[in-house]
Amino acid sequence: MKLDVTMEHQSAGVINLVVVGVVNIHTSPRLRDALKPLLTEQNKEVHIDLAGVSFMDSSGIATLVEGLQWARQSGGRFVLHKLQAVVLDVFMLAKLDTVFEIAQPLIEDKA
Amino acid sequence: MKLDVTMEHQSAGVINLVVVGVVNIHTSPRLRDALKPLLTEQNKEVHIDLAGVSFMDSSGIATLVEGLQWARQSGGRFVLHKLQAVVLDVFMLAKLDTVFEIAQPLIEDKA
Amino acid sequence: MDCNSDSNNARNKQPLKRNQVDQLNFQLNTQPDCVHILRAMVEVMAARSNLTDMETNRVALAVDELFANITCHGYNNKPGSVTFESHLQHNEDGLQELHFTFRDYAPTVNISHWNCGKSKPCHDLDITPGGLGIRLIHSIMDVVQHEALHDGNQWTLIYVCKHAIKRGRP
Amino acid sequence: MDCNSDSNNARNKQPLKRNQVDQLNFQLNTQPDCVHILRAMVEVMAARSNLTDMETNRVALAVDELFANITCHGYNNKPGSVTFESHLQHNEDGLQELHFTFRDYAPTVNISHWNCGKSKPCHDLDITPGGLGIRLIHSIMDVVQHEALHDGNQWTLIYVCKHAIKRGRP
Ligand SMILES: Nc1ncnc2c1ncn2[C@@H]1O[C@H](COP(=O)(O)OP(=O)(O)O)[C@@H](O)[C@H]1O
Ligand SMILES: Nc1ncnc2c1ncn2[C@@H]1O[C@H](COP(=O)(O)OP(=O)(O)O)[C@@H](O)[C@H]1O
Repeated sequence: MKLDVTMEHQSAGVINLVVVGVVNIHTSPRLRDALKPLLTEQNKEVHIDLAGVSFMDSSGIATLVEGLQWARQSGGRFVLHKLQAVVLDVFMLAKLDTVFEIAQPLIEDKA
Repeated sequence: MKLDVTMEHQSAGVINLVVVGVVNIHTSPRLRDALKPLLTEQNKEVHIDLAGVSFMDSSGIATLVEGLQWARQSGGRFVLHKLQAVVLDVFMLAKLDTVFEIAQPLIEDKA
Repeated sequence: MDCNSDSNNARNKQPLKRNQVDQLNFQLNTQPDCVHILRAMVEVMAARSNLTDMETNRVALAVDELFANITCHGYNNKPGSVTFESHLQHNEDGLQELHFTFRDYAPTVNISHWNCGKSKPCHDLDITPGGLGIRLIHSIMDVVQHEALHDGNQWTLIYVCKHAIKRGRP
Repeated sequence: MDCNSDSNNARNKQPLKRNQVDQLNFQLNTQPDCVHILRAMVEVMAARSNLTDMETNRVALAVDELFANITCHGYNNKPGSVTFESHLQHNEDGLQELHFTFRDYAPTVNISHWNCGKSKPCHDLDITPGGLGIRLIHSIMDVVQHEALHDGNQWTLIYVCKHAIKRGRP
């Protein structure tokens, strides 16, 4: 039933958001509340660490799509990291695995 | 829904049983099946690592009581290790926390 | 899911009465794997009542033990019908109570001889498992009720949410 | 619990019919936290059907999405009544099917215009979330049925257990 979202400043303009738990209609508002304030002019890269996420439904994906749209508008990067197999599967079913930037190891190619 | 039980031979006559998951009427038969064959003349110590157990009900405790009875009859040791707070709480509610040998760090005082 | 948008088919033809909102109702059978669903139900009700993790685990344990007894002793490990209901009751004095009711169709039980022994100590030699389930249920729940029906049993467990007491009961 | 002992109150006055044994029935309301209970139910039914972890997750996703739609679009995020039923059907040809049925009392829906687009590709510019839930449900389930009732809707999802096919269907 739990979703924990922790923000880590990586360096100037680079943010890591570590998400742990299940993302569904019950919990996704918490992810949205944590993500929204990060989608600003100041930030250049937002990295989402999904290693601890065991389930995600379309309400979670919709939340992440907002990050993608921010990246396109601002010229920033929005990267998903370390998806569990069942979560990656949902992105593939949604045909969004090629739309998102998905990097399985965490922030190795920082700009 | 899952319970994984893994046996590790520590040294001659000393066995570690690593239990991960929830122990209830659905899963405790699996724990019993793994534990029973270890309660023999040959073994001197059986250590149960419960660090990965997030829930235990009386069917699980009843299974562990069999180990305790074996220890008393055979003069061996039957030790529970690294109980999570909620599981230790159940042993306390059952007033069995002083009846079992409970060692929170794993096998440090091997005979 | 864009749950923020207004839907024009939003009129709810069968609105729930206020007291139905916090109520869950579940028709299950006494197969051991159903304890997982019961646990999820208890977790949801416990979260709605703001119970701590420790309290949630205890309440889940008591519900688990009662279900196990019905499965094992009531239906002798054969699949049987059980209805499970749970609701959160807000009392006038500000206290919250979590109610859990099981209804079974097993032979009626006479519980008068049960040793519910809240105070029964567990001596060194008294480590047989029998009776532990009932003792755990009684040590956790504030009320444990049994009613013999003509075609089965009704079991009610009530947990008084302690944090509400701490926050100051009038 | 000593579940091995014979109990003398073992006669079950209301034995279940064979087809009731694998059936779960759940009266819930459309509060978002109920998805946790639905997931537990799907996990139990999936384990009974020997689904893999990946299949279990997909089936749980489809059930989650349908419940979210009823909550969000059917009842407009207000608490409403939903009955959820699940059973495992053993067909004569040796195939197993997992059936999930939701019954709601929300305004009846006309789904004829829905783009269920199994084949609809998600282009670069087409990343709005709307319609994703329905697409996911259709991409996972073998049968998606909707029936408009006079006082609500009935939704049926059927998942054909693929491993049974692999093991050789006559
Ligand atoms: N639902 C029930 N129907 C019939 N008898 C029951 C039921 N629950 C408990 N009992 C009786 O109470 C006894 C004690 O139960 P419990 O404390 O759970 O221990 P155990 O199940 O290990 O025997 C049981 O052995 C049984 O005789
Ligand atoms: N249970 C329902 N009742 C009424 N309308 C629904 C229902 N489910 C889906 N819809 C309609 O279908 C559309 C697509 O649903 P979906 O694919 O889940 O995407 P989203 O919920 O993000 O809009 C919804 O926007 C809604 O108009």
